[in-house]
Amino acid sequence: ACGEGGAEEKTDASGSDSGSSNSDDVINIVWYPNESGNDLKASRDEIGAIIEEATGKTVEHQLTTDYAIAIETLVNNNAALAFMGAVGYIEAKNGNDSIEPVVVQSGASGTLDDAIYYSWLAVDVDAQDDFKIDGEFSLDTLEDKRMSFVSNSSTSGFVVPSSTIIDYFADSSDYSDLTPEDLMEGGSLFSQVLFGNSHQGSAVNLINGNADVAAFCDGCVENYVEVAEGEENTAGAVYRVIEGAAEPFNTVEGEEFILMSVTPVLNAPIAANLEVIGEEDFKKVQEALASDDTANNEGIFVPEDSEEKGLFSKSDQERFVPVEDDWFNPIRELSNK
Amino acid sequence: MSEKKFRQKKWQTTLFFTVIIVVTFISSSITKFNFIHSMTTFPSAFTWIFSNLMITEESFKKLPTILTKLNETIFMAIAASTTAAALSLFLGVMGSKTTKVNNVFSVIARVIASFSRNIPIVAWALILLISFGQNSLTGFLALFIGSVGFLTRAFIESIDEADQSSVEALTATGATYFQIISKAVIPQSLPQIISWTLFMIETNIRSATLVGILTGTGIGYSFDLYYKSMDYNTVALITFTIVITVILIELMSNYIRKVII
Amino acid sequence: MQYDLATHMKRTRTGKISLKSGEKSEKVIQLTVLSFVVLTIAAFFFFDFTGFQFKKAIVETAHNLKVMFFMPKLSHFGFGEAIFQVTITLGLAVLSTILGALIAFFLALLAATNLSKEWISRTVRVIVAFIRAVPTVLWVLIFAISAGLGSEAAVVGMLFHSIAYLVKAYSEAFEEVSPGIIESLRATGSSWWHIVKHGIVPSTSTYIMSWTFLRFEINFGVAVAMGAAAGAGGIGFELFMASGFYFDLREVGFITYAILLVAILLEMLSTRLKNRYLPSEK
Amino acid sequence: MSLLEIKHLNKSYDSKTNVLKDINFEIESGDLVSVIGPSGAGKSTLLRCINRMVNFDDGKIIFDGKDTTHYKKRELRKLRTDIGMVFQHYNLVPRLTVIENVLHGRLGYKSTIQGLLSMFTEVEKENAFSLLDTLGIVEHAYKRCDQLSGGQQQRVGIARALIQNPKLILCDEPIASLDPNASKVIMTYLKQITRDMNITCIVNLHQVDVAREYSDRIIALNKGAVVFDGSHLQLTEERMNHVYGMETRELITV
Amino acid sequence: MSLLEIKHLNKSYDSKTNVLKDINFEIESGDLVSVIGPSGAGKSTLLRCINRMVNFDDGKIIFDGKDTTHYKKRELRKLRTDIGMVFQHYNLVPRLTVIENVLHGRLGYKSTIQGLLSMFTEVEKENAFSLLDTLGIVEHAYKRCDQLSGGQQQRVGIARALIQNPKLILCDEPIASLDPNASKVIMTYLKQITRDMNITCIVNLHQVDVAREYSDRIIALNKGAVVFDGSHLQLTEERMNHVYGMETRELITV
Ligand SMILES: Nc1ncnc2c1ncn2[C@@H]1O[C@H](COP(=O)(O)OP(=O)(O)OP(=O)(O)O)[C@@H](O)[C@H]1O
Ligand SMILES: Nc1ncnc2c1ncn2[C@@H]1O[C@H](COP(=O)(O)OP(=O)(O)OP(=O)(O)O)[C@@H](O)[C@H]1O
Ligand SMILES: [Mg+2]
Ligand SMILES: [Mg+2]
Repeated sequence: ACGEGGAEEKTDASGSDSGSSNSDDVINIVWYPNESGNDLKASRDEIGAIIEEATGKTVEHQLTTDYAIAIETLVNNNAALAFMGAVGYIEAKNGNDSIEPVVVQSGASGTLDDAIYYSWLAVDVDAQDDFKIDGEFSLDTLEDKRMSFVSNSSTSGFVVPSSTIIDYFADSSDYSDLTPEDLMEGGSLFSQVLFGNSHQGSAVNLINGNADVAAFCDGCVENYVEVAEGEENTAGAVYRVIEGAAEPFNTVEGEEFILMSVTPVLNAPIAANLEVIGEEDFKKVQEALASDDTANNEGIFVPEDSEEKGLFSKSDQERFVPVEDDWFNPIRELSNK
Repeated sequence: MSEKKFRQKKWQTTLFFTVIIVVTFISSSITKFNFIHSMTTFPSAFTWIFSNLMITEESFKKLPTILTKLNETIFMAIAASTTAAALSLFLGVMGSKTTKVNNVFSVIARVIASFSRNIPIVAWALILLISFGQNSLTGFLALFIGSVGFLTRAFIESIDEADQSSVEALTATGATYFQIISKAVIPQSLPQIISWTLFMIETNIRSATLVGILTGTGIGYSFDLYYKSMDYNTVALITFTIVITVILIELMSNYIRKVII
Repeated sequence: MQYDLATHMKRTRTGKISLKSGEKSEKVIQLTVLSFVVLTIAAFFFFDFTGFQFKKAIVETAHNLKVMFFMPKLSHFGFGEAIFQVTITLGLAVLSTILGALIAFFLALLAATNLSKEWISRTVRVIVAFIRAVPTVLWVLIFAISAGLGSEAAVVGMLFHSIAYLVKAYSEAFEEVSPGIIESLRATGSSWWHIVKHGIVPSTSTYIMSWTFLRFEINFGVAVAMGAAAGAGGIGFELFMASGFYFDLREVGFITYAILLVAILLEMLSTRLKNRYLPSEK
Repeated sequence: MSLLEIKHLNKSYDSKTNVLKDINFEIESGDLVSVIGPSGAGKSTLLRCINRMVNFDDGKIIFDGKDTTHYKKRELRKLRTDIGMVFQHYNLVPRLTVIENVLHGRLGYKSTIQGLLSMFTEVEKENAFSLLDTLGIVEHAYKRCDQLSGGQQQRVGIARALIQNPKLILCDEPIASLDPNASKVIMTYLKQITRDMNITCIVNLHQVDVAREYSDRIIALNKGAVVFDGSHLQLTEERMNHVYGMETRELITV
Repeated sequence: MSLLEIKHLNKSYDSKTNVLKDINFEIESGDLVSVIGPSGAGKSTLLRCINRMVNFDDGKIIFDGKDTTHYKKRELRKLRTDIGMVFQHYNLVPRLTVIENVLHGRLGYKSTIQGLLSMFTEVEKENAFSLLDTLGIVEHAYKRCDQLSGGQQQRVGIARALIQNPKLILCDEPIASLDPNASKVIMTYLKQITRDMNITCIVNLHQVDVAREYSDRIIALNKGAVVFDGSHLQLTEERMNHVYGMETRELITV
């Protein structure tokens, strides 16, 4: 008799009654910490509503405080859907073969061709000269610096930048056998390594001066910063925190940072565990998410000039596009190295 | 006690258990806790443990780094406990109703203790992380503050329990306040004080994992790191080292406790 | 006369008259205190101070504390929601304490040397010591991963330590029951369960209650952290978000006050209950 | 027929020393027998062998015509309900009321479930009250035991033993913690029981004077062996010295 | 000249009842004076007024020719070093050794720092040992106090008072927790001190017989007032009844 009344209550922050995750009329969606904030609640609920409508089942949101838990929840059949990074998806797929991608967010063109975002390595504008050799940004300068990543399961916040760095140093004699583990802890290449636990957190580490270099992605901070100088998503571009930026940037309005390295990354998928959701519902969800209605839902794809905050922003033709597992092979190769 | 009171006691017992049961039901409905489901989680949890949490040879290679971190944690726990004990001893003497100098100090000491004890260590860790950044000192401070709260309460009780008669006797010889504290009160409470400090070290090593996760220091940081990279074999190794350490320290402090009391 | 006396005096190496008994317990105390001091000093040398700037840290801490404690404010959720989240945390603590107490009671009967067989008692103790040594976080994470996010993972994970802690406390209380009471009941022909019900429980109910209350207070603190980690929510999740994601010190301040308030109320309640219903026997 | 017969009883706790050595005696129904002897002589051990609270190594104990030597669990519980025991430190459950403590004496007659649910019959309760009345402490029936004086607590202990309807009561130094007045009340009461209810009493005592005054028979132990067995008239000064040894007597007067 | 002079002493803990009412007496150097009286008569309070462990409301206490009534802090400490005190429950620090406890008597002569660092001179230590020797417990000097018998502990208490070099020793029921033998030793020793060292002793006692035997003078209190003051010869049966009241005496014999 304990634990009744879970189904009709949908309080975001309280997670959900996973007791019913195995029962047939509930679909659990796991969200990464990045998307677990109260400010994105409306957006999450919109997606939930679409899925509820498509499948006729109740959707429950599960909010997490770390990446690993989110991934494992999907792997261990304790959730049907998860919005996760590309690397997270690949790890999940390794752990459980019945996990498949449902959709990814397209690029501005509305197709998969530009379904990418960018992983940045950013440094303080005033300290940029410390990272330049002969006037050019060089990764050689990273030695003994204080580094901030997002989390070691983050695609653009760890896996991509760390493999970029390892590739770069592979030719150097001192650091030729650098491993991703070495980059997780201070002492080998970096003097200290911090984890911000979110892209915002990593960025704040840099702006606060707790780190010299920080890795984070463009999309995750686009609500808070604007280009001050140079061309978007290119090395040397300077970004400034906008006036009236929401937390956590509210204390650092007007501060600037400069990009020293920019790497494109595949967009994050919504993934499903087929064992849990079933073939039939999988199709329904995929269809519903990829529909024009969803693409035009301003709660999910928030117009760029809107005040509202949402999971995705819309500048042109952005929408959800169905994908196959193969599409992630480039990232898979990166993390296999 | 009349028969009426006797019945009243029985009635109170019944009421007590009813309250417990009602509270349990309310709690499970608020937290959406399903008792049956929680029982069924055990098999899957233990299957998971046995299929994932295995120490492999490869994870063994990481032992040196792990031990360094463990070392940091142990020192952090000890330093936090002893420095906290020193401060708490002072606060305890101030706060105890038998040795207090005056009510103002006594209230201040108790308020400090209450504040540091009742704000959970998690909260302290997160608060300190914001200001101090990610280093040993943050972890140390988080443990320190929690320890001060707990130890002050424990010390106040130990000092209250100390036999007051010798305090009276020393006053009668013309001894000063500090002489009385150091000659009559401390010697009596010292075994208790040491015993609580040892207990605090044990507790702090346990909480160091959590505090480490939150503040990115010591063994908790390694734990978090490997856990997040889903390298469960190394997680198992780390856990194993923690378990060994905690048990060793527990054995050691049990021994000391037995000898000194 | 004086010569006689000297035979009773101990002298230190410097020839002064010693005052200490030189008992083992005293030596152990001295040694323990000494090692505390040495290890603490050593600890500060071992610490990794990377990224720590003393002045900046102090100034910032002072500022942050000021913002937190003097300007608390909720910005991401309302007051009602805050209360609801606190009750969730309380609920988790209640469940893990009550279930833990129930299970621990029976295990403690097995662990108490005066009620149980030597080998059973030892086995239970070893298992309990092991469980206590594994960090709570790991238990919670294991259950969250394998059994899914939610209150079950949080409660079951917290249950392990609650049980281990209470088994230790209860069994020690049971062992303190005077052997005479057990013997006298045995002499009337009582069975083992009779002895437990009529001898052990009435003699130890005070201790059982106060240890359980104490654990409840502890569990509230643990539930703040574990509720969030296990995806069961609670005020800890809001705290995590406020400090880790929004860096909203004012909200952190508010949440801290909320937690502090509840914790102090709990402490007052437990002291009250103890004084009212369980007058100490001293 | 004798109620209790002890034959060649031997007992050692560790294999080194024999605490009881070849004890032999019989006790008739309705006697009050005192057991005296120096500290460590084995008096308590002897009593505990009789109701089998400790096991003995060798010999036989025949109680009420039945050899109890090989009794196990259930039979042992039955045996113990027939033998009441009264302790030096009363051994009451301090937080419970007098009447609850007295009723503990009935637990031996209950199944586990009945005992757990405290299912005592009205008759049992009435008996308990009338026993308390006879012992003069009925007005304290609902008091907690830790609120009573030593003498009162000992009477509760006796009531607990009596409500078992025992054939034999074993008392291990029942008056050692009591003041002279209370001691007198207790001993008089024990004497009365043996006389009026035909219950046999074996009482361990340190006070030889008391033993002389109240008992029908005195058994003296020294180092585990019976060194005297007879009426108080036969216990001469010389035999006393034999029981306690010269040194011991001196020690006592210091 | 008298060592101690008490004039019109009045004391109340709460404003309602006077615990001491207009007490007047003088005590000569080297006397052993017993204070008797029923429980609650104010004996302990009287003693504690003399060394100012409690403050009194009204009256004067003149010690060694100086009026101590308005003494504060430093003077008070000085006063207390001149007055030793011996307690019913010995009031030793249980975990410390005998010798440490004895040396506590010297703390009144030390600055805070000296005391904290346990800076006792060799002479002080030797004195402590020879005191213990006189009291017959020097072989226990390095034992922890909680390992001693009551009589031995009380002697430690006396040693602590004596090492203060006091002019006056106050004893609050020094033998109440002791067996007759130990009591005898303690009382004899107190008598000896007054005689040999010319130290004055004021002893609170419940045992009238002991008071009669040892003291030079007996003062009896009842309800805070002096009801008898004279030698033991003057303390007739009738006056005793006046001191304790009929009812009280009866109560004692129960
Ligand atoms: N449980 C035990 N384990 C080992 N030895 C025991 C135990 N109980 C008693 N003994 C030993 O057995 C001997 C007899 O003890 P017992 O208690 O029967 O003596 P007693 O005559 O009752 O003495 P007392 O007058 O002091 O009560 C003693 O040497 C004692 O040390
Ligand atoms: N600290 C105190 N506060 C209030 N009242 C007190 C205090 N100490 C003693 N009294 C009261 O003062 C009265 C005298 O107490 P005091 O201890 O001096 O009596 P006494 O003659 O020493 O008795 P006893 O023989 O029992 O030791 C008693 O009524 C007692 O209740
Ligand atoms: Mg005995
Ligand atoms: Mg008194």
